[in-house]
Amino acid sequence: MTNDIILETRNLTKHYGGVHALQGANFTLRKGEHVAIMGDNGAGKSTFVRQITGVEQRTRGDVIFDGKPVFFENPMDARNAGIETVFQTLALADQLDVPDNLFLGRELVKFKFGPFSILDYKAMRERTMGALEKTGVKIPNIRGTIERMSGGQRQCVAIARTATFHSKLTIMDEPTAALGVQETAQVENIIRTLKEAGEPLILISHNMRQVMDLCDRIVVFRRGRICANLDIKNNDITGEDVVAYITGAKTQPEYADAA
Amino acid sequence: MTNDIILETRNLTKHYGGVHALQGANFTLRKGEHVAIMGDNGAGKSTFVRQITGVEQRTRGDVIFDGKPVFFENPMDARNAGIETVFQTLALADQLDVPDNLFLGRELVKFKFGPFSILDYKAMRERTMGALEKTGVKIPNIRGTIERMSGGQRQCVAIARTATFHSKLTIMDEPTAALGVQETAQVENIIRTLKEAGEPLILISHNMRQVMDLCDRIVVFRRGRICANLDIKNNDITGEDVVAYITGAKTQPEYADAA
Amino acid sequence: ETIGVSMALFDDNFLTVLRNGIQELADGMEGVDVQIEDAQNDVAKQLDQINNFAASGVDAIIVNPVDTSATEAMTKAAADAGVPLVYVNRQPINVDTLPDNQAFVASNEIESGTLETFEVCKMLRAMGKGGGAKAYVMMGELSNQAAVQRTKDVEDILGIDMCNFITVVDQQTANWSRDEAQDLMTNWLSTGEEFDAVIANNDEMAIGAIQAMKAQGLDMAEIVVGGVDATQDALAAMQAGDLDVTVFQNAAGQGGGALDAALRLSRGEDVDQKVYIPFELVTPANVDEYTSKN
Amino acid sequence: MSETSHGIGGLSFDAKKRAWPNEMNVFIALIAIIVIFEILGQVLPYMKGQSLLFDFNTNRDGTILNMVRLKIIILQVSIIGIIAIGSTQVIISGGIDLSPGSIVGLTAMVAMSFAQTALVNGNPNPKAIFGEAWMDLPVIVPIVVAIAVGTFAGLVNGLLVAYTRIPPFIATLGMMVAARGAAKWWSKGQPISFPTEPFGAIGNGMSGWSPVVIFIGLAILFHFILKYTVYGKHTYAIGSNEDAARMSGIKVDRHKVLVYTIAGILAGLSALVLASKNLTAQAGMGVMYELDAIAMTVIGGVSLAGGRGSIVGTVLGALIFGVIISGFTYLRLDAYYQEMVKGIIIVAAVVLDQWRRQRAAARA
Amino acid sequence: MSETSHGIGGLSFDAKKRAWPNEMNVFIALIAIIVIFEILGQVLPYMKGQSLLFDFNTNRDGTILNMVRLKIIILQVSIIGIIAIGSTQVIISGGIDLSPGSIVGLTAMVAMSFAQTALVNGNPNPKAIFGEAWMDLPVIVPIVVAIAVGTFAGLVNGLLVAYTRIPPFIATLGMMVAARGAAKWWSKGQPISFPTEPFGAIGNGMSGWSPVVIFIGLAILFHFILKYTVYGKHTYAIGSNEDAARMSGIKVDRHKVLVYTIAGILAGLSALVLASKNLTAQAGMGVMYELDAIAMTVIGGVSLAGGRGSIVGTVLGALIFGVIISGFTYLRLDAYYQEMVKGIIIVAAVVLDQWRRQRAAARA
Ligand SMILES: Nc1ncnc2c1ncn2[C@@H]1O[C@H](COP(=O)(O)OP(=O)(O)OP(=O)(O)O)[C@@H](O)[C@H]1O
Ligand SMILES: Nc1ncnc2c1ncn2[C@@H]1O[C@H](COP(=O)(O)OP(=O)(O)OP(=O)(O)O)[C@@H](O)[C@H]1O
Ligand SMILES: [Mg+2]
Ligand SMILES: [Mg+2]
Repeated sequence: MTNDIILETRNLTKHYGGVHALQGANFTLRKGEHVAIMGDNGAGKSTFVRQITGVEQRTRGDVIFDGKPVFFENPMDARNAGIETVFQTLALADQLDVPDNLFLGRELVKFKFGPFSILDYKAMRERTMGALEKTGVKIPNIRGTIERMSGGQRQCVAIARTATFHSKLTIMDEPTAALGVQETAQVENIIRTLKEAGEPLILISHNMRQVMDLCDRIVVFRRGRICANLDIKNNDITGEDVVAYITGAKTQPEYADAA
Repeated sequence: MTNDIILETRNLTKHYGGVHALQGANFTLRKGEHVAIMGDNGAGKSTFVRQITGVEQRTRGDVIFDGKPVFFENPMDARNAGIETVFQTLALADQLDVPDNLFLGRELVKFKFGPFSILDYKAMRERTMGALEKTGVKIPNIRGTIERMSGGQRQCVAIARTATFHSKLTIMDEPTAALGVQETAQVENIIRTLKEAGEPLILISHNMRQVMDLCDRIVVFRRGRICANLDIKNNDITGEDVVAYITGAKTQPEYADAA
Repeated sequence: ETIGVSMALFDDNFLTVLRNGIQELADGMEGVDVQIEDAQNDVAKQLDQINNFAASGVDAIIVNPVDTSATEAMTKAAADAGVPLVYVNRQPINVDTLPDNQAFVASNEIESGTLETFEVCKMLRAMGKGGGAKAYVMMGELSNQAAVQRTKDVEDILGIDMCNFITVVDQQTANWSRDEAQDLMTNWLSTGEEFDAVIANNDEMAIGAIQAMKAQGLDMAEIVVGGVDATQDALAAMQAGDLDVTVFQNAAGQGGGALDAALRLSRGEDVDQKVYIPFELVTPANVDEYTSKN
Repeated sequence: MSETSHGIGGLSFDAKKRAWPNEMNVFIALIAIIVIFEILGQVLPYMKGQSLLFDFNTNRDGTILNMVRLKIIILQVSIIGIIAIGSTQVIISGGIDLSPGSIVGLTAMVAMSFAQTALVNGNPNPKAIFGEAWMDLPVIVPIVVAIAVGTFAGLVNGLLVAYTRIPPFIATLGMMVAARGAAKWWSKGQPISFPTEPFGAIGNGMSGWSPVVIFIGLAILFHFILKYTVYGKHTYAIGSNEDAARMSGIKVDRHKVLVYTIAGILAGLSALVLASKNLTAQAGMGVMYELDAIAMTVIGGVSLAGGRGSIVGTVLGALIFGVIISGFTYLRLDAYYQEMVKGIIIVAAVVLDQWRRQRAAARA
Repeated sequence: MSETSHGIGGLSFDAKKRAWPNEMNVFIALIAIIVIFEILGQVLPYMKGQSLLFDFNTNRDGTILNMVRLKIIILQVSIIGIIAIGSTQVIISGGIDLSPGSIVGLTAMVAMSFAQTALVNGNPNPKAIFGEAWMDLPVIVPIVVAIAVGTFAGLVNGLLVAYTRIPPFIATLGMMVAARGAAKWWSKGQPISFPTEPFGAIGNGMSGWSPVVIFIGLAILFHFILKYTVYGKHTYAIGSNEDAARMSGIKVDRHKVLVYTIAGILAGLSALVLASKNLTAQAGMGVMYELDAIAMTVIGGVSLAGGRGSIVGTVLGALIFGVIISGFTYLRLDAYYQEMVKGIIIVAAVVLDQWRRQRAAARA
């Protein structure tokens, strides 16, 4: 049964100077499970993701990934360990074009020679077309630089990057925030495909409908603490209930100290 | 009746090299009217806003604001003329704190002496608290720099900045994209207050419910052109109809060339 | 006793010999310490160094002035601190009003360019070019006093009757540098203009010009090249028949003289306030006397 | 504290945990360097227990401090320090200025030409640039000239940066080369000397403390301007995010012109003090001063990316330089090693600052 | 074109309207400057109809081109050009390198010490640094030494920038000061001369073309590396958005070390060519080379903000410098005006580029 858990955090805490952004987060994710994180702005959701993926170093607490305690020095370590992330800030290189961004850090090469390996531009371009189609976004010229893309186009490039590579865990921080109606539907399809493939996912979103549709469970953050863990697939939980937890009108008994 | 129109664009067009981002947009906004702009990612909505507010110079076409043709050299000209804008990119100074950002470019001073006027920090701080309360956002330390704020906190600062100052026209480009459930509700309240005060508004949003709730009219962009102008308050138009216009399943006859 | 020394520049061939002269002499004496600093050609830095020496309580200061017009403030600084001061190598502008505990051991900069140019003029005449000859002039760094002075010497000599058969085709700066001189010379060569002499403000530039001319296949016996400093490289070039004129200055002698004066002033003894050390002309005829001097 | 926490249900915020000001790091570095020198003075045998700042055989003056050394420590960085004040605001605005060293050279030459005295020891001035009528002018003339030259050069920098949108590095590099050329051209490379007495007082007055007084006075003035005026706020805003500043309605271009012009004026003032203190002006004056000024600024915690830093930091950075230079002479460090060690200390000071900041950020 | 347009219902995109490459602007600037010089040659009375690039009285060699001038135009920028190749990749990666000029000085001194010949005109070498046993070594020794010194200095720069996170401006400024100090210390300020003949051939071989061949060869190599290898792609990515590059899994720190090390190696190679071409090494060699190299780079269209630029642009920027220097001599421009005009041309070239780009962006 412990074998079943892909990610666990114990007492994960992050302080920025005097700001206690994340306090004592205990969180578990089973293999194949899709969990949503919800909460007010500034509740500590992105901070939680940054601690897991090694963007920052935690103040204290443990992260156990795939059965082993991990200390990722940087996001690359996390990615090598099998965690793919769409960050809220997207992490795109503005002056590069779409295929360059999609394959940043894992370029396809024609000829291997350490850092001086020769790039296979054609193959990367072709695979990019395929990856973008999945998100449904329209980009007039994929050889244009990212700085010329609209907000939604950028977000789709970031999502396509994550969805192109297999991973043990996918984390998406507000992936559809800037997306249009159609593109949102496509990204939700991508998430469903992950579910069918049994790949676990952490989805941060403010969109109640989306979360209710896509996820098995909702974890609610409030004031830097987890205040609820709601099994929406099995129990009878409504949007109003979730909002009550978010606003602080309700707190689950096991998280009483978050009140 | 012409007196009634606060903003009009005629044949407004913007090309970026070979990319035709906006083509022949004819748009009118009456005093007191709240109009939503919807459309796919990359449809040209933000481009439209950038041409009106002088962030960029249009390729061709006219902008008539408050009865006079205008050519804003830069966003400051537009603001001086009475257009307040929340840009999609937010336009915040990362290393400054919240009050500094709120009053950027129109600081309160204790003693006037050209550029060397002396700042009134206390007054700015007090008015900041008031402005933030309206958006419902929680910021642990308003003297912290913007770079330390979460995505939603930043967005609320940008909205507070716009809402604090009276204007002849307010433009908001996806203001609630990164906002939580509560904060979204608050910002929607701000918009309703504007409506009651008779201040006109252009709202870009991908959120169908929000648009249906708040606006009088929806203008749909597709592939850089306007393809529909839907009077939702007076006619019977559903979300499905709007989606059909967005996706291209339908086009209004008067915009046939956008098909 | 501790003597503070402020040198105008460390990475200068001639001043290095002078500096080593001071150092070696001090090393040979019992109980004499010298502390040598590099003013990096900055007059303000040099003044600060004098003040720093004063703060550290040295017994006397030797200054190789970056610029001789800046010596008034230095004289004043040392006098205010009551520390004896000796100028070396370059004659200070306030030479006639130095206080009693200050002195100088120097050469007169006007001589070097004059000796060089006059010798070039004589050689050209001897080659039978008295009817008309053309020369290029290579200047040192334009903000440097020696460069300005030596260039003026060239103009003065070419103005006298005996030498006014020489016309200057062009004069440009190569900033004391062999590399820039090479490039400058090649640029001159690319104009196709005929010429008979190259007069350079120092040996490094003269050697750069020679290298460029040789690369272009010119016969060095036909062209008179002059420099100043008598560096080892220059003497070797002269022995090889490429360089025709240079000017020697007794660096080690100046250094030794300055240290001696400084020590005596610090003990309150009497010294000659003005010691002139003349420049000496070096030509292929007497070059062998100089190969072991610098 | 109600003013620092807002809204219902926000994160808990511990207001007592105030951020440690960045200037504190620089101050600690300064103290550390002084302490190292003092220890070396006691430990190294040939130093015979000398001290950098103290004077135990109080034969020279009444105080226990070595006043001569204290004075030279700050005096020798005052002139570059004045430039560094200008560089601080340029760098905070997100720019860089490579030209002040050359502007100093040019301004010194031009201003000194209007400060010459007619008679030197009873003889006519041997370095005269203009005719008699232009000699022995009131001291205000060279001062005005210096400010005018500095203003002009800074204005050109500012106009280039603001309106052609070329990188400041290039605009000011062009000015660096051109102004140095102009300095050499002005009197064909000849130094200009023998100023009038009132002119000499600018850099030598108050028993030699006047450069220090001018530097500190300007530092206090600009500290106030940067922290408490609209000018200062806009300078930080532009350095923080130029696009945002523009979209917020700041007249970015006009502001930049002002920033570079002020830097030019400060370079002009610095030239005035320099020429007066040395009683001469030379075309080669000020070479590399810009790099020292930038180094002082960065050691003082100003970020080259713009938007961060303060005058207090820069003054502390300048003091670190002063202590190093005097410390080397006091230790009788061989000149060959001085440059190597100076390079290492510049880097070490910034590394220390960086390290302290990272630790501060990481600390709970 | 299907590969450049994607998805249903995208914007209309006119693929024929290709972006005009930035290098084109630089090329136009180069041609414009040449044309101006040619016109001045015809127009100015004292020039007597001379030409910059052509030679109408074909008495010197068979061609109509002035081969000597063509050679010197590129020869005189080859040595700084080699440095500029290194600076190009450093700047594209978002950094800056102020140290190559000093690294050149240090490397030249050290390498030359291992390239000395025992006999000069039959006498023992008067500038000997080491004993006899260290003279007349095979030419590979100084070459390896130069590469080693350059590698070491570059590596230190890279480690400082990557692992202490101090700004590259400061790390390399420290190296600039320290390496210059080391160069002076190496032989106590004495120049080192009289190399062996094979060593002299490095910078003088191929009838003097060898520096040009080395420069162009390295330029082609690095053009290829920057455009077609992972190294190049990561360099652009880091310069474009360092955080993004880090989050995307690029080993940013390791990569930066490599970038600065390569810049150091190129500075070492440049020193080798310089010392060989001049048959001497001096501690003052290479002063200010870094600024000229950066100026060439920026004139060539490389953005100091990082992420943009190319080797082709830098080579064109270097040629602009070469044409200016030769053009001044050809026009016999008074030395006192040369620097002023050079400063103006540097700025004008970049302004032109900027202006063309803005027009290109504004054009429909
Ligand atoms: N500077 C530019 N250069 C080239 N193309 C550009 C530039 N700016 C925008 N575009 C292109 O113009 C199109 C319209 O962009 P715009 O930002 O207006 O979209 P949008 O409707 O606001 O989309 P979103 O909902 O994603 O914000 C996009 O295809 C984008 O790639
Ligand atoms: N570097 C930092 N320094 C100080 N405070 C920080 C820093 N980063 C984040 N914070 C604070 O930590 C809190 C949590 O931020 P976080 O980004 O995790 O919020 P979030 O839950 O992701 O919000 P959103 O929904 O708006 O993205 C916020 O109050 C923010 O101001
Ligand atoms: Mg977040
Ligand atoms: Mg948009």
